[in-house]
Amino acid sequence: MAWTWFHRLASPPHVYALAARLTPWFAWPAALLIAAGLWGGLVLAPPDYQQGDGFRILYVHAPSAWMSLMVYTTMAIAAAVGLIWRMKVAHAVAASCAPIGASFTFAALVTGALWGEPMWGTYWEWDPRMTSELVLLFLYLGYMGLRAGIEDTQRADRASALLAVVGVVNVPIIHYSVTWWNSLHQAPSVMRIGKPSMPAAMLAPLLLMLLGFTLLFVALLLVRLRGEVLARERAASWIREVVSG
Amino acid sequence: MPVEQLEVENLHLWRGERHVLRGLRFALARGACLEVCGANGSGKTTLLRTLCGLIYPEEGRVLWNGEDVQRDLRAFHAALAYLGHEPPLKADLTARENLHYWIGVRRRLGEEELSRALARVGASSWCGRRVRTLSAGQRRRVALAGLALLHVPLWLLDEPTTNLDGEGRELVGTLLSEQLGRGGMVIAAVHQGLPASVSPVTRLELAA
Amino acid sequence: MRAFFDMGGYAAFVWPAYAVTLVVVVLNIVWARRALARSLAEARRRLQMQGEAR
Amino acid sequence: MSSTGSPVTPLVAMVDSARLGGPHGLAEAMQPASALEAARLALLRDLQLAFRKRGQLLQPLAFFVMVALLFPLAVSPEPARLRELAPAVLWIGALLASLLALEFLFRDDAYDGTLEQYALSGQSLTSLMFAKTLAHWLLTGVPLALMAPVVAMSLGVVAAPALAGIVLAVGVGTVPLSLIGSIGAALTLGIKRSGTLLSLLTLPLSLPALIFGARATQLAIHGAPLLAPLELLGALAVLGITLAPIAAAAAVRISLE
Repeated sequence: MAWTWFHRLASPPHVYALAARLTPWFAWPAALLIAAGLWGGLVLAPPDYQQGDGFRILYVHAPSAWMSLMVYTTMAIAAAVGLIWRMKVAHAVAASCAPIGASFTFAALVTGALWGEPMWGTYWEWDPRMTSELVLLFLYLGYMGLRAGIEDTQRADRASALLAVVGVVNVPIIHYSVTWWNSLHQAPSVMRIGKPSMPAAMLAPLLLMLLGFTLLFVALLLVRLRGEVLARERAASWIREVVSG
Repeated sequence: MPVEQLEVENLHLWRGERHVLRGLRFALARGACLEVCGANGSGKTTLLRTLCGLIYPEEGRVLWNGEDVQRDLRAFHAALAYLGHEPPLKADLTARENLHYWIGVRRRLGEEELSRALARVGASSWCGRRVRTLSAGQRRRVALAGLALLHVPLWLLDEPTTNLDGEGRELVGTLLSEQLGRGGMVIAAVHQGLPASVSPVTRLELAA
Repeated sequence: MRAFFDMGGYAAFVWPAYAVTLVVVVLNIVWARRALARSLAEARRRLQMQGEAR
Repeated sequence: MSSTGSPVTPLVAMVDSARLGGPHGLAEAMQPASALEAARLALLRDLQLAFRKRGQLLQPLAFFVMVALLFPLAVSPEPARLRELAPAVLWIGALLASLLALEFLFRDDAYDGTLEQYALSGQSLTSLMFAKTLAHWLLTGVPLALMAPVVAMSLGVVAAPALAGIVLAVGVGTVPLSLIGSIGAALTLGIKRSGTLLSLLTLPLSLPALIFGARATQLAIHGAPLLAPLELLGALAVLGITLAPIAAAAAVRISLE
């Protein structure tokens, strides 16, 4: 059967062992890439002709914002898989994602505000991006709140998974409506991230940081995933080996 | 026509850290009654809820006429009636209104038939009162009237005789015997045992 | 060196932004490891309880 | 439910045997209720219950009026400024009032076992959830829409077309609010003190309805054509009607596990 490899792959002991083995393969490259990106972004990249050295916030803001969206998408996909195929491991992935995503959404908001003050002259601007990001933070908080509210893990998994899926359907609608609303009240955004004319010396560190953060996410996910998988297994004998080892 | 039957294969279920159902298996044919016994917390209610598909078992299957009930839950639900600890009645509606809505959602129901069912459980004189003002035993009787009105082959009952007086317990016995006599099936979780008039009864003892 | 830390006059914004991100990254690493350690301890406790029950 | 499925056929046979040999001769052949019939009864049940407990029905309305009353006191009684604030007052009031009523949407049903019976009725739980949500809208959305012009008048909006526009905007806008709320209410079933969590779940998702609704209200007050935001609200309502009951039904099933 074509499904056997899939089931083997998704079996908790296999996932646990695989996650443990793979973690360093993501963690160390992530550390290297982020270090290189920092060096490139803070030292090598020339100052922006308009924003001077202030634009360097880009190198932490953009990866954080990217994380906030990517993690949410991952969470929603894992949640949908868990809901449809009743796969515990998928629920474990979704549950692992939430705190990571929420913290980076927070970072994106703070770094965005710190960038906004010198560029727009205000920490907070009701810009569609910032507003959507704030709503995203509330979606994460709602997800974690719902999980915390339900004692039974299985029910918490399924209820929060449903919420994640509902959220992912709503995110584009929310973003569209905020953009629509924003267009009524002010001129289009002053600033665009990722101008097409960005010189290579500026772009390269950004790409390094984006890739580094993505790998960091995978590494964090793998560590958390092991814990979540353990919490969902009850009488399995492989736990004895893991725990005593 | 296939013989109507309920079959349970290797059912495993955990609630929190407790392994409640451990590889349970049994089969129930038409006209058979299963009495599920066990101490409080031994998983009687959990078993009933798993059988009717509210709880998804971690392992094992429930088969109805040879088919996994999870494949077409709605068709399976149309063939069963489940009564929980508490009669599913609205305190602010009258007994009659309650049955009108509860049973009406599932099947067409004539006023006359409704009156007859209420009369059978001795509710004619008080079926116009709000359930809030009824005693626990009276509420139980209303629920029994609803059960009889559903006309479904499989009954899953959680403690059907609690709060009932001697006469009420006899009524349960009669209703159950009728259901079995018609080729229906009954699974009842009981603490004190079913009325003696119901037979044949198979006992299933759940260990705590 | 001083110019580097001064960030062309944007030091008050650039460095806090980097600091916040760094804190978030470090906290994530600490939290993830702590969550795993907690789950392991919990699994150990559960196994012990099962052992006693038998 | 189809009448040709295998579990149904023996069921008819059973009634036959009852007619022949049963001691009480249950003569009526059993006819399952259609999905529409079931949904109609679920709707009527909620409406009848609501009218039995009128106090609960009036609470959200009283809350709505209270919120509106607070604004002039907190800001200023100047009509021009109040008119400027009116869309915000109306929408935040309506949003919170609708949220307040949500807590009752499934709570009693979960408590007395009605929800369980719905889930086991053999009927589509989705259509039953839709009926319940419709009841919620009829019991909160419609009264709020009818109350909105009164509140608007207290905020200095007097032109008749503006008031009509407000009724329309609130009436249409509360549809998506009820639908989103039904998902949130179903998800938080079985959680103690779920009020705060319920608002944390539903408010972010209600944002689009709030934006379009407030805009439509604003345009109505200024006497401008409000079709564009109304259409967007309508689109939200349609999208919600198709998707939200499915999600609410799934959430109810999860809460019963």
